[in-house]
Amino acid sequence: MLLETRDLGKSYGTVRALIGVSVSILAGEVHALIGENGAGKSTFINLLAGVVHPSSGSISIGGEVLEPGSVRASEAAGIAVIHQESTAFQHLDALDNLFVGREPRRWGCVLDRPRMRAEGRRLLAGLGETLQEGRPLAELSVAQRQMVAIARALSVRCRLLVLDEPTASLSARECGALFAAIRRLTAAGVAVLYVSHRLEEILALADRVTVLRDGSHVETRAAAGLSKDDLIRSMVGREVQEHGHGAPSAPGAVRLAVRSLSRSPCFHEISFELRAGEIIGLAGLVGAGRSEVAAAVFGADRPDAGSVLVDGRALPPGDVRAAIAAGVALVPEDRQHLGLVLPMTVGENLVLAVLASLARGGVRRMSAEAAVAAEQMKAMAIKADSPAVPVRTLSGGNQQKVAIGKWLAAHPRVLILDEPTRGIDVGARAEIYRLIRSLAAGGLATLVISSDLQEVLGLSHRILVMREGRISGELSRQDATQERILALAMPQEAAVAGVSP
Amino acid sequence: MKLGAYRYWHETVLAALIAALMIGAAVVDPRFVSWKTQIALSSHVWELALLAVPMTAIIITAGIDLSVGSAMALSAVVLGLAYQAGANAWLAAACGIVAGALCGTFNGLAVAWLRVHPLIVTLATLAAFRGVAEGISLGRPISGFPASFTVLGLGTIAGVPIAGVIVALIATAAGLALARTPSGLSLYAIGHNPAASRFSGLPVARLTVALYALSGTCAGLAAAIYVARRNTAKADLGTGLELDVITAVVLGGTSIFGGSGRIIGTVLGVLAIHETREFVGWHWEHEELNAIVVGVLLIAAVLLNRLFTRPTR
Amino acid sequence: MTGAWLRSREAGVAGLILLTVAAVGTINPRFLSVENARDILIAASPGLIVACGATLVIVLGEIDISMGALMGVCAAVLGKLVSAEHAGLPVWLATLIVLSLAAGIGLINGLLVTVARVPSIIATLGMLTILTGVGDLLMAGETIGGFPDSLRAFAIGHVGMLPMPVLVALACLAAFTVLTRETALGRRIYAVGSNAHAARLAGLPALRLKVLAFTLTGLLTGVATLISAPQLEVIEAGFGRQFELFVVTAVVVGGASMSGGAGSIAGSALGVLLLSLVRTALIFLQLGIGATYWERAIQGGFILAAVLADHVSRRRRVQR
Amino acid sequence: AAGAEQAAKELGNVTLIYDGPTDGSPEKAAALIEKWTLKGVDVIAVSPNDPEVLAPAMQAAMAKGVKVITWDADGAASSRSFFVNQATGTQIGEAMVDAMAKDLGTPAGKVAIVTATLTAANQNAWIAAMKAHLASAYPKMELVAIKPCNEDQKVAFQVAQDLMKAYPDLVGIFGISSVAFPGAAEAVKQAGRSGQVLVTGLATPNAMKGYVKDGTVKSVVLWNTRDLGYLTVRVARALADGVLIPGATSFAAGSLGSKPVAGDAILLNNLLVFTKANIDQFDF
Ligand SMILES: Nc1ncnc2c1ncn2[C@@H]1O[C@H](COP(=O)(O)OP(=O)(O)OP(=O)(O)O)[C@@H](O)[C@H]1O
Ligand SMILES: Nc1ncnc2c1ncn2[C@@H]1O[C@H](COP(=O)(O)OP(=O)(O)OP(=O)(O)O)[C@@H](O)[C@H]1O
Ligand SMILES: [Mg+2]
Ligand SMILES: [Mg+2]
Repeated sequence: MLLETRDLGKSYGTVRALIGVSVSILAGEVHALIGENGAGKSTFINLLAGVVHPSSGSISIGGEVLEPGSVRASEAAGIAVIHQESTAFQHLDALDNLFVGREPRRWGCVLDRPRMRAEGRRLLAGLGETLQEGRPLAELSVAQRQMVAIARALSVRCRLLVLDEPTASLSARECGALFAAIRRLTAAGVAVLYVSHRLEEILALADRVTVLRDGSHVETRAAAGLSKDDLIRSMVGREVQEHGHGAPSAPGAVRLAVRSLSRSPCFHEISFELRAGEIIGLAGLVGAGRSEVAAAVFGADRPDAGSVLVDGRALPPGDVRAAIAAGVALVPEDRQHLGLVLPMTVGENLVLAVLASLARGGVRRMSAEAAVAAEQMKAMAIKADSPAVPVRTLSGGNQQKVAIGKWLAAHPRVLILDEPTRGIDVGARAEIYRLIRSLAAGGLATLVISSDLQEVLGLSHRILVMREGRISGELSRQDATQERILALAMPQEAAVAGVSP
Repeated sequence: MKLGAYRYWHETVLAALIAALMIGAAVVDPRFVSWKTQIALSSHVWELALLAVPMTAIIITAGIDLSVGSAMALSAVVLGLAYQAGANAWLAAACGIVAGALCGTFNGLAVAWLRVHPLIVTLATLAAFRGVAEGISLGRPISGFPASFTVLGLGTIAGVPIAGVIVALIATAAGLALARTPSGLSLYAIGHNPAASRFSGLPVARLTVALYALSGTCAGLAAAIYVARRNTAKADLGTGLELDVITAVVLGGTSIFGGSGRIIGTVLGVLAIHETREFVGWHWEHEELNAIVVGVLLIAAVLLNRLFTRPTR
Repeated sequence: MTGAWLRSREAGVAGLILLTVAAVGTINPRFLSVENARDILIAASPGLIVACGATLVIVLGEIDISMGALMGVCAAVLGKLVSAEHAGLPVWLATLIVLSLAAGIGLINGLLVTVARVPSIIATLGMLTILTGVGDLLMAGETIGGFPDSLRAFAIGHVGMLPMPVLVALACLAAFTVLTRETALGRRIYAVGSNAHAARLAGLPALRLKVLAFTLTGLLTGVATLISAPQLEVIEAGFGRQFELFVVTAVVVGGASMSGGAGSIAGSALGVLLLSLVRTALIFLQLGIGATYWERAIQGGFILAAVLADHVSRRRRVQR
Repeated sequence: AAGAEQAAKELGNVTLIYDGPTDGSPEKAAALIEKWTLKGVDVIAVSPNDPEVLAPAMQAAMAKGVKVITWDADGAASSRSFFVNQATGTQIGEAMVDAMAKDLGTPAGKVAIVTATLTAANQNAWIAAMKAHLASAYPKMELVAIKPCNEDQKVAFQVAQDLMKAYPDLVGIFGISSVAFPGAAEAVKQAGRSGQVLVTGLATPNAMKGYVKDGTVKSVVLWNTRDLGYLTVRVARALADGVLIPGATSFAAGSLGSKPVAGDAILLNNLLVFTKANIDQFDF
């Protein structure tokens, strides 16, 4: 046994994020940690990493008790962590990012650049990457950045490697390299603690699985022989209605027409039509350019060429307000930075997109705003004490519901949802699916961008697939299968190795 | 005990500090707190108060305008030159206000469209506007405005200075606009998260330009009031005023990081600085002490506020 | 590597400097004299020295605007300590006291920002106001004169060809360039400024680094006072006024970002040089008496142009 | 100040209060006048740093029954009852030009002015007089530059340095404020051009003694500030007592003897030129 937590607990004021968790992790195993949003996974990891101080309990590693709440002590004890949020230093280059905080030095203070360089090359080569020195990390792709973060974690001679949703922004190729690296580490006796909402990955990688629910430890058992349904039941504590296909309503008139839209270098010659009552799924690998297309349709980015028509009328390019006025709504992928104003209240966020139309004579009507907010909170089943609490205090799933509800309040004619369920747990996910279907049934034209093939397959009437900035194919719901979507999405020459499932 | 729910701690603390000061002053020298004295001394604060109102809104959007003092000087000089060129004094004042508005619009365009950090834009225009003022006036004062105009700076309505009435009207309007209009709420949203505001369809660029233009317009108005009171338009007026204005706004509880702040706080902040300064000047006859007291007040107010409001994170 | 450097902010500012020098030199060749270069460098040296510290502070995502007033207080204290008609202390002791005072004020700034969590612009604005008052009180409308020769020699003396202030400035620049580029400490400062949260997760001592940066800025302000105040025989009230504005503008023109993480000692130094050039250049252009009244406007326009040009070109490079 | 205190001591029934803006801001000076009007003093003696800006406040003070006089520099005639006149702006400007001409021997060549700020009212009045006097009396002296030092001695120093390099044939620099003058003198001295580039201007003798002795500066123009302070306090007392009334032709000024009154100006008329020969006799 490598690491053992005894009765580990953490409270934030009255919120009990983690309650008396006792888990042991064995050397050389991949130990998966799963649970709904807010179950306490990241909290558990932050305690291991020494980022937060436990309220109760203790951690021992290799038989010795770990000093609580000290990042340095955890590091010294051989715990390396890749955190959920990006921890990159955008202004520094890859080399500095790999070593900052534990730089190899000469004479006590001066950086030992040659050693850093050699070591950095070796680390990245192990992940199939090359070292890009001198370029600030901001200039690298998201995936490259994530690989640097992983390499940083691997640079420590660690006994336990902790990964909190590491694959969220990785494409199949990088996932493959990561899984290979994980297997090499476990073969060498290193333990890996792995957090992910992608249950397929868990089943493919993990030796044992620990389930958390509402901060409590539910169970830990061997992964062999478990099914996805077993995991879900254990996480949620009840059966979850798996999404059956809703009957496709008869599609109406063309609502949104996109004609030869291009914005180099992100996407080229994108054309499609979206009808009233229709749900189109837009699939593709991360970085295929789907979010960019959505942003251009919404007017947040100015395309180089092409046009966007709503109800037959062309939208002025690069004008969000005109797009909104025409009835287009976008729930962006990055809800924390683009979708919500986190410090403002739930109520304020819900009316933000309709502020002007609720006002009379240029003066806000508070009662009308309150009514809209209350209506959306009810319709979306948003769990919050009151509309007056800051959105920041809500759990991820409920934040996402606010981001969607804010646009439903505007009664859009075209709704674009970019990764509507990323980082959302199974229960909340089912609710969001139900909602999207009922809105479509009501005549809303919906475009759903998702990297989750199950989601795309389950929701869409039609599926468009993007590859490297172009639409590589269209599949009807009858023809669509995971394999066919993937075949269209994968770069022609790329290896399929390591893709899950 | 749920102290967190009460939203006006900062204002309460400031009001208490001001009350304590006034009581102390009354004990030391009752003449200071008399209505007559206070009205007479109030003439020193109108420009500061006037500029602090738009500055509050700008800081709420996480911006800043360091050029207000210089814009005021330029407006005053334009006013003076227009008057010298034969314009009626009120028309000249209008010219000055337009000049201020143009200054502000320039700042706003650079901030909103070129997306240069406002601190940098206005740091540059801080020098540029005053430079233009010096250039077009050749450093000379312009005076000799008619009594019908100086009433704007010196006159009273029912014992209340006209300038004060103007400032009160503008502050009230701004306070209501921030609390009760869509644009007002939009400013807070922009201050917290400009990108999400844009994605919500708020007119971010337009509001930003309008806000800086408003700041310039108020600088023009402040210039008119100043010129009317001192009967002189000159390129060096308002030197260093920007720091006073910012001090008053942050003392009033507006967060320098954007997203929070209220006009009522700013009004109290202005009042606190004004009364402190005047009383220190009144009682100790040491100009230098003023600066020290105001600096301590500024830091102390932030520290006091820390005691009452727990940061939620 | 060279290609990347040519596109950098430093290259842009250096280009502007060369352009200005070439243009003014063409119109008035006397501008290109060694003597003139020396004088410009001497005049720029306090700015160069303090910009080293200010760059660290701004890279950390904070700001310090108390330097000018601190300079005034340091000059007044120095004058009172060494001049025969006041304390008449030995120079080494006075120097030590002034430097400790300056570093101490910087330390207080740092503690206010970190421990008391007062936003740095407010903390240092408050400090600026307080120190201005203290400086005026110390001077009380008088002048302080009578610096001993050793102090004067430090400020106006030479080592070989190099004037002392320039030598000190170069030493500071070299030390801080090495500090920021080649030491773990320097890289950590950039890391904290780049992403405070990630820095916490990486276990970097953000608060200590900030206290250090503010303290160093204070200390450097003391050094700058020591090399510049005794250049003159007497110190007047108002010494150092608006110096903070000059330094912050120069650092920003040199490419440091107000949101932290970006900026370099070389860029800041070039920014100081660029801004220092303008006044001298205007004199050498011999534009006549009328143009004098437009000097401030030209200076402001120059800063504006430098900053706007860079932002526009940068936006063209990086989309969105 | 010493002179004023002496007068106050002699009279015995005068309370002297000094007040002034630390940064020389006219707006603050006006505010101070308003404050003292409110506090109710008998006489306010103003040295207006900007006559135009201060005029309304001074007039308001007179309207409230406070006696207002100017000293050191004059204000608008309507804003004060008497001016303790050590010298008018024109006299001062001309005196500086004359001093420079005398020091040069042959009054010819390029000269420059280092002033306080471009907006400083007193300095601008002197500059106007200097320009006129140069043009009429010394046509061979060419004024090539007027540069502000923003009341910063370092800047005055650097500006003077630059002027000497930009105009190698410069023969003289006027430093027309107590900050600009020593700064310019120091620049000439450090450039090793003492005697080649002459510096003159306004400053107290104590600040300039070093430069006068080493020959960088041959003449320093100023009035006797000690006597001026003395006379001002005497005038203030007399005005408060109603002894001094408009129309008087002379004024008994204690140890200074009798001083002539011309219209509303009490003339001290002692513009001084300090040179190596006499500067040691003065200590202020
Ligand atoms: N700093 C904090 N202050 C207050 N509450 C917190 C804080 N951090 C976490 N929480 C609360 O603790 C609980 C557990 O959060 P945690 O981040 O560990 O969940 P998670 O399992 O990682 O969820 P996800 O799948 O969304 O990443 C949640 O209720 C959350 O709101
Ligand atoms: N922050 C970024 N910095 C640099 N390049 C980026 C960044 N975000 C996206 N890109 C690049 O832009 C292109 C399109 O990315 P986009 O995010 O639109 O892809 P996507 O298909 O929407 O993927 P996702 O699943 O992440 O939404 C890709 O080449 C990607 O590498
Ligand atoms: Mg988590
Ligand atoms: Mg995307």
